[in-house]
Amino acid sequence: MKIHEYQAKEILARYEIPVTNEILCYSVGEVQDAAQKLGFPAVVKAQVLTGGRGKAGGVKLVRNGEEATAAAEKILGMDIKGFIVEKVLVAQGVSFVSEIYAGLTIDRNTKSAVFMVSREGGVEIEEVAKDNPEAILKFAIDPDLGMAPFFARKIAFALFDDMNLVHQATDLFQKLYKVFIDTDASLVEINPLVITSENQLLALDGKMTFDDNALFRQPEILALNEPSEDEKKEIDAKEKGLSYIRLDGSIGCMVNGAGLAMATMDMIKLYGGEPANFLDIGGSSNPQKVIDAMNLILSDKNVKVIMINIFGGITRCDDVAKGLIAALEQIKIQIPIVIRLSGTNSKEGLAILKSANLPTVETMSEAAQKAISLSVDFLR
Amino acid sequence: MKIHEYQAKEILARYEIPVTNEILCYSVGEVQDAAQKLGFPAVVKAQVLTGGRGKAGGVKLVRNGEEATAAAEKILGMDIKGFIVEKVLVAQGVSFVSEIYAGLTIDRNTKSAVFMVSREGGVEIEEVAKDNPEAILKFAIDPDLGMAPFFARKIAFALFDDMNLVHQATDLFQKLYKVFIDTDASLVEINPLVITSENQLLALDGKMTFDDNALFRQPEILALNEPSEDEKKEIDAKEKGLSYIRLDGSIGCMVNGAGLAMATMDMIKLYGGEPANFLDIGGSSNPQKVIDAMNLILSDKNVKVIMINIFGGITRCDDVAKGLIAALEQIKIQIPIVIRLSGTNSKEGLAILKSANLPTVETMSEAAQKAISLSVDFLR
Amino acid sequence: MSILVNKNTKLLVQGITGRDGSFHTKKMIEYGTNVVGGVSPGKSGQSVHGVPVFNTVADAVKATGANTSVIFVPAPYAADAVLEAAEAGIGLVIAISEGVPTLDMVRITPYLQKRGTKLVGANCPGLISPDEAMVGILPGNIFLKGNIGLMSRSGTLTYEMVYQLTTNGLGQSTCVGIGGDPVAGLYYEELLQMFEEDPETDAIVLIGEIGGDAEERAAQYIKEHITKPVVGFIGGLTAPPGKRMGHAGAIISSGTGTGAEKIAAFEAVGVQVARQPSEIPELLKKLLKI
Amino acid sequence: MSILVNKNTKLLVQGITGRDGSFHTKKMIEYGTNVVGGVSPGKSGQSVHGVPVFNTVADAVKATGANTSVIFVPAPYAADAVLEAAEAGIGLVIAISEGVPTLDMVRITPYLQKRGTKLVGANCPGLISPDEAMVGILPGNIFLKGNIGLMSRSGTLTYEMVYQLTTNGLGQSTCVGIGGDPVAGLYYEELLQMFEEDPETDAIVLIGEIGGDAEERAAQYIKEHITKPVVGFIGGLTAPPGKRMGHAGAIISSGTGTGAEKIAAFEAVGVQVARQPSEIPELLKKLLKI
Repeated sequence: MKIHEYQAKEILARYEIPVTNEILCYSVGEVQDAAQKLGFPAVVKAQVLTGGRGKAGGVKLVRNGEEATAAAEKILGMDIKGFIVEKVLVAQGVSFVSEIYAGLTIDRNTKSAVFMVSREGGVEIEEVAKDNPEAILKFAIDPDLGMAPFFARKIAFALFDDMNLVHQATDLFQKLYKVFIDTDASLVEINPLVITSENQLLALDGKMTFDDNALFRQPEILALNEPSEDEKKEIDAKEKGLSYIRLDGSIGCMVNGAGLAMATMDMIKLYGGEPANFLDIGGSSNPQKVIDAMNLILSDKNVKVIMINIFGGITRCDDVAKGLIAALEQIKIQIPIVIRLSGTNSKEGLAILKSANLPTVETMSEAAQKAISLSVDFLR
Repeated sequence: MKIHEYQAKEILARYEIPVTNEILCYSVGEVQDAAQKLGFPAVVKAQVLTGGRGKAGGVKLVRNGEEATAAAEKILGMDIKGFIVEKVLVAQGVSFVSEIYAGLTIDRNTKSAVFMVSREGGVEIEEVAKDNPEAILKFAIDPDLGMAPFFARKIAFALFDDMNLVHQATDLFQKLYKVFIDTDASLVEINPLVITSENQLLALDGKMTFDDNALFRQPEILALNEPSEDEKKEIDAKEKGLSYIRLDGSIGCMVNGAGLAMATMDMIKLYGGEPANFLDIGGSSNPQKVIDAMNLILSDKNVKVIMINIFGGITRCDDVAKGLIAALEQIKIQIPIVIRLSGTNSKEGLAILKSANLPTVETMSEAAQKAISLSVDFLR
Repeated sequence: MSILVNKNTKLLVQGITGRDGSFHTKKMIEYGTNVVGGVSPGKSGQSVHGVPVFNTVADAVKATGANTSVIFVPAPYAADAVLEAAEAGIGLVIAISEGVPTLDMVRITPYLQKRGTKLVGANCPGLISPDEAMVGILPGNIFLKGNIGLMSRSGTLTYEMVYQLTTNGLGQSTCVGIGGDPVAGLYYEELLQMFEEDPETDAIVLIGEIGGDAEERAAQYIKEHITKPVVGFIGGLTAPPGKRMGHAGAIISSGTGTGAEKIAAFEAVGVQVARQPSEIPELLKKLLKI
Repeated sequence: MSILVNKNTKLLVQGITGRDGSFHTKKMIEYGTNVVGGVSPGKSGQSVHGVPVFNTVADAVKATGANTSVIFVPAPYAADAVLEAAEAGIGLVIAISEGVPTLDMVRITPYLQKRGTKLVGANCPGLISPDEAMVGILPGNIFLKGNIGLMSRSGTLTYEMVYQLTTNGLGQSTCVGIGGDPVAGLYYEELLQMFEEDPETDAIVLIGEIGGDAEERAAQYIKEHITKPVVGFIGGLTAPPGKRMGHAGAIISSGTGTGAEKIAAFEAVGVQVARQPSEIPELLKKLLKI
């Protein structure tokens, strides 16, 4: 789960990590007031749940009221990668001498949290990682030790020579780790963490994402959630036991199992088609789940054909076939369906489908090829 | 550091451990009011920083106002092992079906916290340990795991069969461990932890002692400290760099080092004398420290002779000798002194003492014997 | 031989009285797995499909000598259940539970190392050594005893693969579902080593997916340590970045963890990569010269 | 040979720029200990008595190859300093600092085990292998190289004992002050084993004191594992219960940990117990037949 910069910085501030003075605004008028209150220069920043707002023109330095108004007018309502800017953060301008990167995430390899720092802050860390990987220092954190004071100090010494900054950073890094653990974050990032002209560390930006699996025990974090339209659909689907992600193609997919669903999408692409979605309906043969899945697929108007790929494991193919028939009786579908059913009791399942006049194909690749040709036919 | 029952239970209650309804009282009138408010039966309990108050008559069950008054009059002002009762706790009487013991302390052997439980609660756990040691179950806690839920449940199952009680105990034990860790306790004890007639766990008594070494980071705990007169003396001494404990004998001891100080006391006893104190003056040869130590010893009117036992290690004997002379010039002492000085530069040190007319003996045992004979002579 | 589970496996089911725990206990017993006990706090004395239930893992181990445990408890309690098994001396734990918080997995990892307890999962379908033992929720009927070792981050995709192997007469020594979470227990390297050392395994199938760099590290490991032929497959080649493809671990972040990178890493060390599941049997037959 | 420290010891001093750290660094160097570096955050580049100072233990180890560290930092930071040493790969840490919270010691113990780092102390005077290395605050001049191994919970009492040994011509292989705190690093059993295995040690002196049951456990260990003669002494026989005798560990609680119990435990396994320090040399001479 993602949250906005202003929300992340509120959390950081709660842990006494120094952040810029700033005010969240929803209108041009509010931006004008905020900028006057904070003084100039100030920075107006789009609050959207996607990256790259800087390149999109969603961040403006303003030196006076007129510029503030202009920036607010320009940024509010802006479309950044499909996200409409509904609020902006007005932050006090800060004069600084240096920009640091500091972030915490999970390292799958060491199976631990990893602290990353770089003297090359202020730019996207992915770019640093690509162009100058040795500029990023990584410190795996033993969960039994946590961010021990000596360990935070060791990281601080890797960045600074000035003892004043080392002290500040040692303290700040321990707090940042505490934020990470306390909130079940999957990423906490301060970029840039600047050294101000007064030699103080200050978080100019903040980014946090959270482990979806842990939201059940993080009600305060969950309350910050602002799902996009697509994400709302995904959340609705999840509540019905479906794992759904909308894509841009025309072939709607219904598969049991995440791995098989991915492989099905891949297969479609392999033969030149475009999947309209990732959809894992899980292991049950419950007709209601199939109906929900169908409705979900059909809510996407790009879908020209439905490809059903079921592998019967614990769930037997004959049960799945019955569920499919029951579902298709309740829901009228105007577009073609390709069904592939394999695995446990597949013979019985295929016989049931055949008797219901539902044609099937034998393999995944056949199914993909047939779905593609049908999607093209349908277009004609 | 010890605290009173009522303070311990306040801390437990803060961690949502269920404790009896109770009111702290300083006067008979307050006890009357409290008992009326809580209802009868109630229990009036002396609040003193020592054990064995029950046997001393410091705990009374009262069934009506008259009994409450009588109990308050009897207990307030009572002397329990040298502690005068200045306050009592009036607690609501509780009807219970069973008494449990639950405690946490440090186990030197496993170098970890150890959780102890027993179905034989309500009596002094030391007695259970002596008479029926297998009735006490001990669970060493891996500090990396802490009191994991499964671990608390395992302990709970060792006590209870009823799942309702297991759930309550699992929760309570986790909280008790958190209290222990959060407060740097050296002992947390609930005895008895009762099962009420309503099948609820409830702490009828609470005992906590704290690690003196950790008080620097436990200001809230430190604020609860109520040192006795003797302890005040010990604390004053500690502030002067002296480790002092008053005993009952007549031979005042001044020694450098805790181990040597203990061995010196033992030596005195070995030859039939009685040490008046344990006193470790540490490693310095600073005359002021010697003067402070002398004054501390002389503040005990039982002292008939002073035995000084110094082993020169890093601190050289000649420096110690000079310090002693400087101190003795500033302080008039009316009782005999026996000095034993050994170790680094002892020859030089002894020569200095000799030239100042301070007689010395060569060994610890000689010193002890001489001090004993002088203490007897002095008495005649 | 097979790896991890076999006829000597004495299995406990943690969460045996739950819906899933009970259902799959039956399936495991039917397959022939030696299920010796179950754990469900407060249910001691009961039995599920003839299996005695205990209040704690410690009690169960004491009474049954169990050496392996499978976990069906809900995700919020799954990590604690793994710790309980490790503390009680269980040597191999298979966590089926889906949705375990990542930091729970991080937190328990050093304790498992300290106790010498191996973990498979969480969020995995389990593992099977055909005709010896099935632990988890795998459909036992599709497997065939043989000489192919298989490991996979996915469930149904594994069944698809195994079905193709079995219908082509290629049996399996052991198939391990390592789970779809970012932080999991046994992973490619440990399992590759076990299959390398297992005399009954002659070839290895590694089914990876997008996200992380485990496949890249596996490729390096294969280059340095594995002499047996390995066939690979990567799911999610066409998944868009930043989207979690069902599995928490199957997410391409910051342009790393893509399928193309993983395929390239495999091919660079001589691992044959199937472009679709149905190619796997052919590749294996060629490598095994059958 | 001696145990733990010798001519191969390459010592770091953590807290070298402090008053005590600096003073005892000088003493250790004068004794002949190979002090290779010091640690004091922010003081990198300075030197103390000719010893280079580093910001972190990791830096110091990298630059000097140190294998041992002695800790003089104030008690609130001592446990963190021990962890820093362990994390940097130091194999033996001697913590002189007095007043370390007990739960800090509890907390760091498993990490030290995991890293294979041995700890002596805290709240201890250190240790010495005469003529080889002295680490800590021991008065080097009273020690004499020889064949007696000594371990003690006390400082000055140790010096008293050693002085008696030395003046009686009984030299020492290694003398270890294990510290006066309830929870400490290396204790009797580990040290007894080391002395047992040390070819230069012919007899062992164990100086205990009241509190805890370490002496009782040592007695049991001696019975089962130690073949060399052991002489014991227990301080605090006359201490009253419930009072902390200077050392946090020297406290008799609930009637256990008394000196009488400890003497009885030793004598029950044939350990000769001196009733006063001056008896130790005679007992040793008798046992060593000299």
